[in-house]
Amino acid sequence: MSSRFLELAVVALIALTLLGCERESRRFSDSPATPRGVQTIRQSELQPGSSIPTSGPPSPYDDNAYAVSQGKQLFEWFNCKGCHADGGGSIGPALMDEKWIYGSAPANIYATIVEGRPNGMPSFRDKIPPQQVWQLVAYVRSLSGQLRKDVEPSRADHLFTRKSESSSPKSAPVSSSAPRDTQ
Amino acid sequence: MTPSRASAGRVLDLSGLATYAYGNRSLMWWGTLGLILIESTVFALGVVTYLYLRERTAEWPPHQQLPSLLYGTVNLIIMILSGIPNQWTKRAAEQEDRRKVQVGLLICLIFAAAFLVIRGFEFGALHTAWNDSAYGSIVFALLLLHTVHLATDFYDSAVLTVLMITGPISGKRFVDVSENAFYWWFVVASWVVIYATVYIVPRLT
Amino acid sequence: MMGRLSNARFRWLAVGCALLAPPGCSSNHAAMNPAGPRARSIAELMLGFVSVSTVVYLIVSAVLVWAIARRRRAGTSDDWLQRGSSEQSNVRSRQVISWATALTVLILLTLALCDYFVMHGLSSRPTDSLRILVTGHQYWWEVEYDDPDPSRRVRTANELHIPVGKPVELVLTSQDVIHSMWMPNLSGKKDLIPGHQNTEVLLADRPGTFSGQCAEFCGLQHAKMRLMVYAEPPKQFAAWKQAQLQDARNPSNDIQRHGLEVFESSTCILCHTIQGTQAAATVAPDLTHLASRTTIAAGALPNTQSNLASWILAPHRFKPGVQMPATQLQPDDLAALAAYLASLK
Amino acid sequence: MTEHRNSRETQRPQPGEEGRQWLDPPGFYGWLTTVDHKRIGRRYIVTAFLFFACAGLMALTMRLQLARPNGHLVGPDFYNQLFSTHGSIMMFLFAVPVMQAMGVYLVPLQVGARNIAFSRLNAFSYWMFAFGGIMILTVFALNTGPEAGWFSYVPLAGPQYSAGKRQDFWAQMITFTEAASLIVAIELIVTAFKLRAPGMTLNRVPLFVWAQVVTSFMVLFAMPSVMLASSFLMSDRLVSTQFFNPAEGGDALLWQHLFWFFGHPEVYIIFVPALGIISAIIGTFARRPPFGYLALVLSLVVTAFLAFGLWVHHMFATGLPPLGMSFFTAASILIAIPTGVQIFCWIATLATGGRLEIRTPLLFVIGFFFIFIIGGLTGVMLASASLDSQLHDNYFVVAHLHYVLIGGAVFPLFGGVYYWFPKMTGRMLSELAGKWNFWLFFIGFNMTFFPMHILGLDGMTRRIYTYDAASGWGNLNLLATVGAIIIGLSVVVFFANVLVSMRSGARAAPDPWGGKTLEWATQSPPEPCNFPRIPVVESRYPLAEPELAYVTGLPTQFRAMLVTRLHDAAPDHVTADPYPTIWPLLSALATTVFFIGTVFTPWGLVWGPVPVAIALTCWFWPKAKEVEIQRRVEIKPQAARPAPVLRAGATP
Repeated sequence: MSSRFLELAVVALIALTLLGCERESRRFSDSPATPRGVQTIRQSELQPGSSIPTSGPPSPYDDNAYAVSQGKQLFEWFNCKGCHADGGGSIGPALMDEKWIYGSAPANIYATIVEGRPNGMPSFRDKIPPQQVWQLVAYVRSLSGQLRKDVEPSRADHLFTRKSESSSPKSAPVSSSAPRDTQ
Repeated sequence: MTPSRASAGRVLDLSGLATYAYGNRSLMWWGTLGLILIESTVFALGVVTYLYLRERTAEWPPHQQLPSLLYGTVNLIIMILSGIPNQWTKRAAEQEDRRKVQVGLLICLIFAAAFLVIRGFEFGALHTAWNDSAYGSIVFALLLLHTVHLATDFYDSAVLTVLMITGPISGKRFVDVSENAFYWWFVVASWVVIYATVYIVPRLT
Repeated sequence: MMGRLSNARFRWLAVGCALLAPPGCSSNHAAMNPAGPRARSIAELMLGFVSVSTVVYLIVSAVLVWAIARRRRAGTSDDWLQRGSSEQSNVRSRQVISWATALTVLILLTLALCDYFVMHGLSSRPTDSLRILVTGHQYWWEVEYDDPDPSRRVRTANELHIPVGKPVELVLTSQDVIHSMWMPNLSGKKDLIPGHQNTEVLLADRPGTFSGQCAEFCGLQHAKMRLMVYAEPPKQFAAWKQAQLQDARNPSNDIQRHGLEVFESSTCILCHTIQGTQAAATVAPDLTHLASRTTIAAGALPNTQSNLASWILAPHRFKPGVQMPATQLQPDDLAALAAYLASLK
Repeated sequence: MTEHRNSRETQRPQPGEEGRQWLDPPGFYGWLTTVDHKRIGRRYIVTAFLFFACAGLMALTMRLQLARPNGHLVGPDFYNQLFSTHGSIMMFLFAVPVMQAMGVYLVPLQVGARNIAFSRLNAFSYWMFAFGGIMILTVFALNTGPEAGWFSYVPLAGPQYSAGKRQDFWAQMITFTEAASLIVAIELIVTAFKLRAPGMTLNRVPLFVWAQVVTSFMVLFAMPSVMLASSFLMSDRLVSTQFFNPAEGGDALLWQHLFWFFGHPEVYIIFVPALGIISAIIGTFARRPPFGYLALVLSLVVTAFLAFGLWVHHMFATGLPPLGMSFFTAASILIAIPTGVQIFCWIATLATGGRLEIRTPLLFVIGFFFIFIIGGLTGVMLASASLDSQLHDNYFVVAHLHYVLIGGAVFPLFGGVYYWFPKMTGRMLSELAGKWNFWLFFIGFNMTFFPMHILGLDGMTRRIYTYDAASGWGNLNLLATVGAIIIGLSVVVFFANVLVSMRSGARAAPDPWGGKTLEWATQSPPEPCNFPRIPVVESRYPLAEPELAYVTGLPTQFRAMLVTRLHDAAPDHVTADPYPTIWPLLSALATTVFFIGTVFTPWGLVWGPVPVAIALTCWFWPKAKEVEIQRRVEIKPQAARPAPVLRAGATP
């Protein structure tokens, strides 16, 4: 029995180390591909007949703390705060709640940033290189706690407007049509 | 064997020496003193950090209510009163009266438990959160530091009480009770200092 | 101590410098090659300390060597306690040591006093000085020449032009982590700390190019966060400042026009500013007069058109960890962009 | 009392009646449960030297990267981890622990005690130190090593600019090492105050013990500052407290004040024990008592006090008011005086001593003189605020800190290892290898670090992973790299000398160098109980007396240790030293899980202490058999007869 337990322990240890390594890696010359099948992304879950789930590529930076923190920096530099505030939303919709209007999959978020959306979301195609867009995608997902707690960034050296991403609870994504709740 | 020149030599016969001693004759007293020096340095630096942060901002506490005096003062009274059973237990331990020591330790535990319960309310009445601002952080840090000391000493005394009631004890166990009382005086003194820092200093504009 | 440096003392300084650092002294940004009164007073004090220390070191080593040599030839090595207790040697030792200690205290006090005077001199605030706001960022310096009239404020990056002979007051703060500005030829280093505002005075008494760099570890590219200071005669400085105030030159040929289009339609627009164009983001250095600067990327590369192109294509090849992203421009767009940027005198 | 079988790993001589109580259980279980200060002290030293070797390899990699301009051996990210981990391991996991470990091994022997006070805590301290080191090396191997330098200035090390868990592990490593160091400090103070042999009054305490006691008091008052600072950093990073957030009332300089209030005493905590080693070695090799015993002790105490008054000289460039800077300049310059007095006393001792045999321990002490005095003088330059503005945070400082730390602490430490190796292992280290080790180290050291003075004046700043050719720094950096390789060779020679001599070195007599302090009265290596019959001390150098008087009549039913009074070292009472127990190791494991748990989740702070409390309770709970014996031989304080005094007229 103990050898069985030993094997389990070793496997768990290796898994932990791999997770640790990925979280800490700093890839400077990385250029992840733009999702080829952007056109195959669906914005709405509603489909006639049997619904085919959207299957864009996974976000390459979900487990990389450095990339998510870069995403947080870019969220501020590219003035996303202007409309989305610190994630709570003002002119633009809130990003830290569980409601997703155009799909919560990484590829959906990528498409939203690159294509822009009605009601004021500008299109950043060719204005932000793919690597930075994926960093922003990872950060936006961390706003609603979709990433692992040890990857999500903690507080910024700014005014403390809400709990840090790493201490905000993980919310199950819900697709909602209304841009902003009226309740 | 030891070097040859020790064969004849004069001897100092120490048979019949005591096998334990109270107060600063015992090693445990000095160990506790060392711990107290460390902890008081930690508290002193915490208070200095509080004053450093206070001196840097114009409004202190920054855009928040002052911490309410009620629970803090009640705890101060409990803490000072707890000195009585504490001293009583210390004397009982030095007289090695196991009965009185058991009773004394139980009373001290009750005081400590009461203090911890009210400490729970105290945290609520601080009108600030640990992540609100540097003020909130240092106030929570000071209170948490003291609570940790109190909780560890509460657990320590509880184990000692159980031992005095059930366990195999010899004479030198009474020394531990006496040192535990000595450390409790430090917990009382540190609370007086932290109480003044957290509750009185922000009121001295 | 302060005063203008007479010729004689300068030679003494050069000799001291030659004694101390033969190979290092040649490069132009050594701390022992001052170009301003502040760095000079520190350099002189340094030479004073070094010479005193060298003398002290030689004396103490000589006494030690004498003590060891003397004792190696002495008698047998066993009779232990008696030698130590002989009163006569103890009294002499006690005298020698008390004299040596007194001398040490005297030397240390004089050195401390010298330092106090130099410190006093350095901390005097000049009255009418040119104010420049310098803000530290991760891995570059944002420079803004202060002026009561906002429209006359010059914004540039990584390079400072200062008039010779006129004190310049730098107001230092940081947007992210702690940096430290250090131009060895002109003055000691001063930290740029977020939430704090420090001031440092620069005064060059001879024209020249003086390089400096960040001296407080600030992250991945701390090594390539350099700063160039150009001390110029006041007339030349005024001309430069006037030129910097103008908007960017309009593109003069098709290639440059295409370069401007590429600039305004690709990733540059989100971070950089070129006054007179649509680009007005202040996250990254101001490129309005990029070509007037001799280096790009905070001193990492000389400012040539080819370097510009290779830098824009893949900044991480030169400064891995820099905040500027790699771009995916086609070769002809890239060439046009580089040509346009190289025209922004 | 269960009869422990006679284990014969290292203690060859058959213990007498008193010795039998002090034997450890045999084999590996005995190794895990021992509370013998000698076994724990030895493994403390060996572990510290292993960490020294790891950090040395990191330094070598940095030197290879900097050997030529635009080197491509390592990138900026790995270089940052290299210099941060090199600094952190050398300061927190080698320098302080190895000096305290020398104290753990030698202080009980030098004061005539049978074991260190609180011996189980001593075992716990070693395990905490070892687990802290293993943790930081493991995370370094997992690309999660610290990346903001050994003093991790905020906001770079703060939550926004250091992503991931790198700085959390650094801060937690501090908690491990500070806990271990504080425990050893308390033990050394209590051992030196209360467990001295009868007759060893305060002016007969050996200088090495004085150095360790002064260091321990510095540890008591310095370490809390860095524990507070690292806890604030971790809470800022994990639960969003605002200590260092300028936007919410925090301050980046608060970290620097808290860290350097510990930082500067820390370098004296490393240096003062080395002063004790030098006094011990010079006292023996000069064939006479060190000149000016009182001057040396007072200098130690003055150094300790001054050390707490000059931390701001690390912050001269942060724009503090000039008056404050001048005060700290004066204080920083003053501290050179007590060290100067000590150097004068040592030179006087050498000059007026007996015939000098230049053997390896003395060779390393002579090396100390030549290197440390340069470091001291450059220290005076760095102490003055105006010069520091040119010399701070560049390679001049790197040269200074290595001159005072390697010159001031590592050289005497190597001398101390050669001096006490026969006592610790019963074997002599080879003199030939010792000479090679010294000369390679001396030459390599100066080749590496003297050019750095010039590089610093030349404008080469600290912690840069590369530089371009135009800077003109290439040649001196190449010279420094060659020097570093020579240092590496010297350390290899040292480790080879130790490994070979452990087994086949010449057998050592109890007193191979003719030392006069009590540790030379025991065998090499000493019996488990050090002194079967505790000696009575009648002078400052007991082994210089014609013959030693001894104590008899101590009980043998338990591990008896004599407790003496602080002021006059008169016998006071007998105390029982604990028996070997596994609980310190288990408590250390529980505490390790608790500490690493808090790195990943704040809930670790709530649930982590539960297993620790359980382990500590089992550790504390007395065994019925032992209590039964204690009750049988118990003599209550009131019932004890007053301690007799050996006939008067003993020489001081």
